[in-house]
Amino acid sequence: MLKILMSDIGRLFERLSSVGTLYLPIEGGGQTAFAPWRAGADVQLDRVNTDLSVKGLFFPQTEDIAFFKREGKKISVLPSSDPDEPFAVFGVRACDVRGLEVLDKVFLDDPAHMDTFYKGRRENGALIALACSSPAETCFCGAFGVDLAEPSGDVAAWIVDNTLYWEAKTQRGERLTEAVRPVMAEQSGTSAVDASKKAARDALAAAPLASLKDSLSAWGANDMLTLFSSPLWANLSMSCVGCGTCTYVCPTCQCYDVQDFDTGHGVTRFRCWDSCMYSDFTLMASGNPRKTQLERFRQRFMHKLVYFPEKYGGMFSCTGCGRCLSKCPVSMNIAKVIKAVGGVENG
Amino acid sequence: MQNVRELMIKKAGEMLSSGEVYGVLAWERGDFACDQTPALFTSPESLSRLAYDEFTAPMLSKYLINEAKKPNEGKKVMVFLKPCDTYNFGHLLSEHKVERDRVYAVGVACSGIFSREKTLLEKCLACKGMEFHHCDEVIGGEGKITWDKLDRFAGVEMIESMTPSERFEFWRGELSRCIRCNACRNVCPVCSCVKCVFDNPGSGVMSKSNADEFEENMFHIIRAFHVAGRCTDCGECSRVCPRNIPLHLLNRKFIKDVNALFGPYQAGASLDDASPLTSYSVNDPEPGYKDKAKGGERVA
Amino acid sequence: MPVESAFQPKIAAFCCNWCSYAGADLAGSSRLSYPADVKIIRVPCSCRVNPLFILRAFQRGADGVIICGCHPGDCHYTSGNYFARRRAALLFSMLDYLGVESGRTRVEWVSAAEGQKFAATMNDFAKTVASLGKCRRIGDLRCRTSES
Amino acid sequence: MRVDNDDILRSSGTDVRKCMKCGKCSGACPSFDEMDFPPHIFVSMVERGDAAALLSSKSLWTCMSCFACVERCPRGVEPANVIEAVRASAMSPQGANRMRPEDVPVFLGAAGECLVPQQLLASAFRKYSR
Amino acid sequence: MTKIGVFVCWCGSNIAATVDVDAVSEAIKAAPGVVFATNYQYMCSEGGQAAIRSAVAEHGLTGVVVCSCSPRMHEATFRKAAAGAGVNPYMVEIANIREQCSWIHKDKAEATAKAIALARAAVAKLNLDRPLTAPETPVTKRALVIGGGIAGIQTALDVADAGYEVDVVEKSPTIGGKMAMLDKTFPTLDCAACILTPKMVDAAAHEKITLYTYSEVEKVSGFVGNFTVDIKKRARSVSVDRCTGCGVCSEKCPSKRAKSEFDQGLRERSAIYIPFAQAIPNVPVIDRDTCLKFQTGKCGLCEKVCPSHAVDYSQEDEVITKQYGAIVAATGFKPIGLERFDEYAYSRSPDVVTSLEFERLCNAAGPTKGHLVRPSDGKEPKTVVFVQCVGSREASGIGAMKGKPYCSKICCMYTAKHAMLLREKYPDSEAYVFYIDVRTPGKNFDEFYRRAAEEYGVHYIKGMVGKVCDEGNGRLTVRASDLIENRQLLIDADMVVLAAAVEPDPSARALATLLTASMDTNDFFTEAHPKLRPVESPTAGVFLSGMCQGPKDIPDTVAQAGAAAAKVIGLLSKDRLVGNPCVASCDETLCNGCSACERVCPYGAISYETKTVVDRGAKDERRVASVNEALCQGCGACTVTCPSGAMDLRGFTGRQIMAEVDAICR
Repeated sequence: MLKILMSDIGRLFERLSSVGTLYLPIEGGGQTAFAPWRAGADVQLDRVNTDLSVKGLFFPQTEDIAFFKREGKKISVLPSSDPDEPFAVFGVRACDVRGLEVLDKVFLDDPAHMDTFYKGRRENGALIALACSSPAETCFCGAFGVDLAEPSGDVAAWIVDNTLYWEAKTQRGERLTEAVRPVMAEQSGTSAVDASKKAARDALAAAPLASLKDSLSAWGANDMLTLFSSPLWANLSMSCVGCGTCTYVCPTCQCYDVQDFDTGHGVTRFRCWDSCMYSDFTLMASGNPRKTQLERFRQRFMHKLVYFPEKYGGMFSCTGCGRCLSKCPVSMNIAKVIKAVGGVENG
Repeated sequence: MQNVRELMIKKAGEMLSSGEVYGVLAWERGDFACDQTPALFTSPESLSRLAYDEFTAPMLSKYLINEAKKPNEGKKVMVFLKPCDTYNFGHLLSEHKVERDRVYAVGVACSGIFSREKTLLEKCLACKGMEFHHCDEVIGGEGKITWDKLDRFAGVEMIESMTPSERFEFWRGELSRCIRCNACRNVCPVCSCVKCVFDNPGSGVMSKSNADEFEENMFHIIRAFHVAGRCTDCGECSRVCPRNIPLHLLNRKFIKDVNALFGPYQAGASLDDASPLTSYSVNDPEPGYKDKAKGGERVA
Repeated sequence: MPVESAFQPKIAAFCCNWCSYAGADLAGSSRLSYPADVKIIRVPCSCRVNPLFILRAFQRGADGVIICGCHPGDCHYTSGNYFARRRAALLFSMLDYLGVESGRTRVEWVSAAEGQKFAATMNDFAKTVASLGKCRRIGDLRCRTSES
Repeated sequence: MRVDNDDILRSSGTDVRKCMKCGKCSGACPSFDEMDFPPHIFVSMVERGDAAALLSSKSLWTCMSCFACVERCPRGVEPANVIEAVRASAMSPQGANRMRPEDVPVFLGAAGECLVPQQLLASAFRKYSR
Repeated sequence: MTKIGVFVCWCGSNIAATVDVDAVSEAIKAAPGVVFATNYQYMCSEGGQAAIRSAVAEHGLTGVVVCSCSPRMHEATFRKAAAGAGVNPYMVEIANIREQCSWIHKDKAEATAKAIALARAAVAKLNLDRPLTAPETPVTKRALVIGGGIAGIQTALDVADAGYEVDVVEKSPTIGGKMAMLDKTFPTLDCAACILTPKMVDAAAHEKITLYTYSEVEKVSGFVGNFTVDIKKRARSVSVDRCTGCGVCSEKCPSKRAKSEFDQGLRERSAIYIPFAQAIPNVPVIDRDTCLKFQTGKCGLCEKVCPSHAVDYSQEDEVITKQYGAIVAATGFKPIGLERFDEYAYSRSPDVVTSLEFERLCNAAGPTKGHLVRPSDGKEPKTVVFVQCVGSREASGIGAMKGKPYCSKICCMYTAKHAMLLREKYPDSEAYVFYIDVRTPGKNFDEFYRRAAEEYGVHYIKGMVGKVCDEGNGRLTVRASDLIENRQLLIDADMVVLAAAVEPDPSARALATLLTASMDTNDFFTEAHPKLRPVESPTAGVFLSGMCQGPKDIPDTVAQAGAAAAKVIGLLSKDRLVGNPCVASCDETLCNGCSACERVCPYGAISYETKTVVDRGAKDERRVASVNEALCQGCGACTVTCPSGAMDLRGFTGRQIMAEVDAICR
């Protein structure tokens, strides 16, 4: 384990950014999101959670796939190349790391249908995860078995009493460690961070949403069709305005749409995030298969809590990051859904 | 406010018990202080979960579009409206989105709304006033503005006083955060098109994402223009933006211009006023009036 | 590097069919020249000009957009240009507010008899837009061709 | 005495260019016979920027501010307000645009009689002593 | 997908000298949809049109772009040529490469590049064009004239003389309107009744004209060529068929305290009455508000004395529904009320009268049998003051809402007439006319005014009356200014005559709503074009006659009535109306039913209905707009005001214009 005083942390960032672009939670416009580090940037390492998840660095909101060029009446296709620029992300929380693990399932699990754009970024992006010391009131990662104090990633880091502790977890982590070793000091033993870990876990256990785990188990007791046809969906979805906020701040939502844009000198084919909450999601000639907001609303939660675990060995595609809880315009969110369908009345 | 909540529950209970309304649109309490959710209460027993306090933020008028249309044997739906939401209600009535006689509208006193961070919302700082419009009755009376009011147009004027380049940089910085989640649009009582041009592949301008910086500009300019003269300045767009974009500064620019160019106008206050962009005066000022007045803006 | 004075701005001119388009015809038959980069789009009335069209023009690389219609009071459809005037006043003010130089947008009333005015307006507008240079604040990067 | 015509136009709050020279003000004016410049000419002179000549006019002090002309004017020109604005210019050097009680004796004769119409004083207090 | 042929015209050397036409036709071949391109010396010539025909046959073209002169010049020519070749005429686009290109540019490379860009824009637009068919609707060959004054009568007579049926609806019991109340007419001083009553008789006797007096229009639906109108015939309580007009009923009627409307309240009339001797129909009507039978149930005298048993108390209002091809509004005017003009003492003194009251006092059939006397004491007036512009030409101000901002146009002339009549009747009298301006633009008008001053010795004084005081002893004191001599006058007068401003009849506002015809801020009907279409309303099939459109005198009214008739005849002479297919249409799946389009439509072409809309299987019942294609003129105002883009304009769709924008900005 290595350590560095927080007052010297700029030196660590400098080292890291020499390896590739370094992304960090940076404050801008009253918000914190992952952005390239520059000397003097307002880095926010104690904020839980960043307003946007780390998802966008690996699965950008829009991404060009191909360009169609027209010359006279001939059309040629120029595919976009896979990303191969190395980069590192510092300060990723345990929930967001889990989010990437969920995305890995979707984009990389099936070798026949590998998403090469995502793959390129995953292979070139190093994750330096940062353990949480004090969870927010909206945090409930524990419900999904995420340990906020022991994040996975290439490197795990803890901040305790103005000191950052650093521990490599993977080979890529080891390589990064070598790169930063000159500016860091050795730390023997883990006692310094152990107390902090326990405090964090205790805090999460005392957080308002700690009981969600129990509600969630009530879900498991029901079969899929019972959950699907629960009369509760009508009331739960009633308030949903059908925006994509929850989807776009979610670290695991992976749906995208493929669209063409005529630039006047050719056509760019790109993909962009889509949201199952949208009325034009999966729009076909026959319309949207889920015609009402109730169906669309239900889809999102059934997918995260039932269909996904069903397909991927019990892994939920919610990580308890809490972003949708604080961002939803009408405060309708997955926690309320888990409780209601799990048989717990709010309040 | 506790008292107001009790009065609301009492009234709602009476209306439900008597069968005069089939449901009551109100707020349901959540897990924290400020995560109350709009909900339809259909039984007097359920009303114990009704919440109303200084964190009750969402507006209910837009839900009337759907709720007031449901058959329910022709019964009305009851709705609680904050003062600023009554303008939205008026707007929806004037555009025939809601049938007045299917709604029992109850104004509820407001004392300002606080954010999750326990600060008074910008829209409340710049409160338009506490009077109610188009309501069948009012609970709790007209509230009082107990805080130092912010000039509604101070922000707009601040931007207007910048140079074009500064203005561009300002908006570039703000709008580049946009993730096109459409929260601003979908929460807006005026943006209640059955299908938005930006969702409609046939419109020729459909766009789902901020694929290019132009897209955010386009989306926000057109959205602001489409609600120009109709926007009641309820401030919901800015409140719900997950990226903290001060969208009200776009809407208020149009409101300020409308007031200055075509005469004072408050959308939703009256049911029969033609809105500024569906009416005209032969003496309207010519576009670009500002440049003539200021002299130096147009670079030529 | 291109010489700055050689910059020819792209200008989209929306002209109503009854007055301004006829005014442009008169400018043509009077052989009054104006820059070739002013290109006219015929619309039935200035009130047909949707803000979407104006933004579209800027997206696709226009450097300036001008709307021409009948003089107030002379609209073939009686009231169209009054609506157009209100819409343009608001939209152009908004574009200015967003930092798009106000010299890039204009409304001018040109009657069928004002060929001279049409040409003069286009020359003046083109000059103004040229002095502002290439429109970089509102265009769509994907639509740029020759630039890197 | 210098006088700024624009100031008069501003402080009168009226638009003298609206006058269509109908003469209804002069037809209604009870002080007409006491005036060297009757209301319509008074307005006309202000309109053409010749207010300076009015400063020494009799009309300035014979207008009783009865507002008959204001009431009757079909164009909203409000001649009495124009006259009052010129009066204000005439008086401003004496009290820095303000009328104070100590200024009143200036308008009183030896026997305490009012040298100007009483309505004028009342009117001036109302308008300038705020 | 449209198969497009592009034809580049040389226009002799007009285009070809500046534009490399070969380069244009070659370059445009690469544009999407273009299967054929060529150039030709004169496309508008027979040879050019033949080239289009043969290319259509050879290449199976479904669309044609002609790069030539302005579409204002030859669009119709090429549409016709395309139609002749079997291509839908609305699948033709013109690229204007002459007026907009070759004639204004000198540099050939520059002009050629621009011509190609313009051609590309035309191709881009044509790719999105859809074949259109001009709509046709049949025409109901009957006209409705609303208002039975001189304007309505003249229009009805002219239309009827052309052989078309005309119905006239008049709200009062008789036709004749304001002109029937006048004594003499300027500038000829012939008697109004002598020239009007023959026309009234003609109208009543005309086999093509049906008069509905004491009736009102209640409902209007439909559109140009096919209006359906509900006319409410109010109960007269007297059978028009049986009544002989003997007048016994009026004589015997015990209730005689109602003010005569016709005589401006200067006389009292009975509850059952004929407004005036020459009324048409010459049938009395029972004013139920003052009739004892209707108010108390006791009386019934008229029924008893009527020799022909025409009185029928049980009559009820009746609604008649008829079809019309055209509607003429001729609702006329009324003088404004003078209650608020306190300064003229109109409400206080009976001897202060309006000009219309003065007409009745002069008229031989009037309340004084033509003996001009003061209403208060019946004495002959010696000094009369006439005040012009009472309530006319008023702008905002303290008295803001008292009057009208416009010039009433007729007052100068009738005041001159009144002053002359006075001086003629009483040569020893004095007539004073106070004026702001004397406006006499009209044939023989100024001469008439000068005669009043020069021959009749009327005192014209430039100035205005500031106040009229009723001195109580039968004297009126008039305080006024004389601006020429810069003095104030005090006149002891016996009578004061006020030339009250005119305003549109109050019934016009409701009628405008029924007709969806627009009005200006003064409630005058607006014209379709203030200069070029002055007798048409912007609403197709609705025409304007007389004062309802703006102040005017009798000659102007009659002229306009004839003009409106000519427009009506022109419309009714057609068997079918061929419309413009480039009109707005509403995509119901997008429509929000917000009414914004309806508010901006100048033609009332948009209406709403609640219906079930099915969009890809999703059903929704809601209010949606629909466009009446016969009324829509294709301006496109609605398309921009519609936020959801439900409204689009055929031939100029949003996507088409954006395609053009894309093409020229490339």
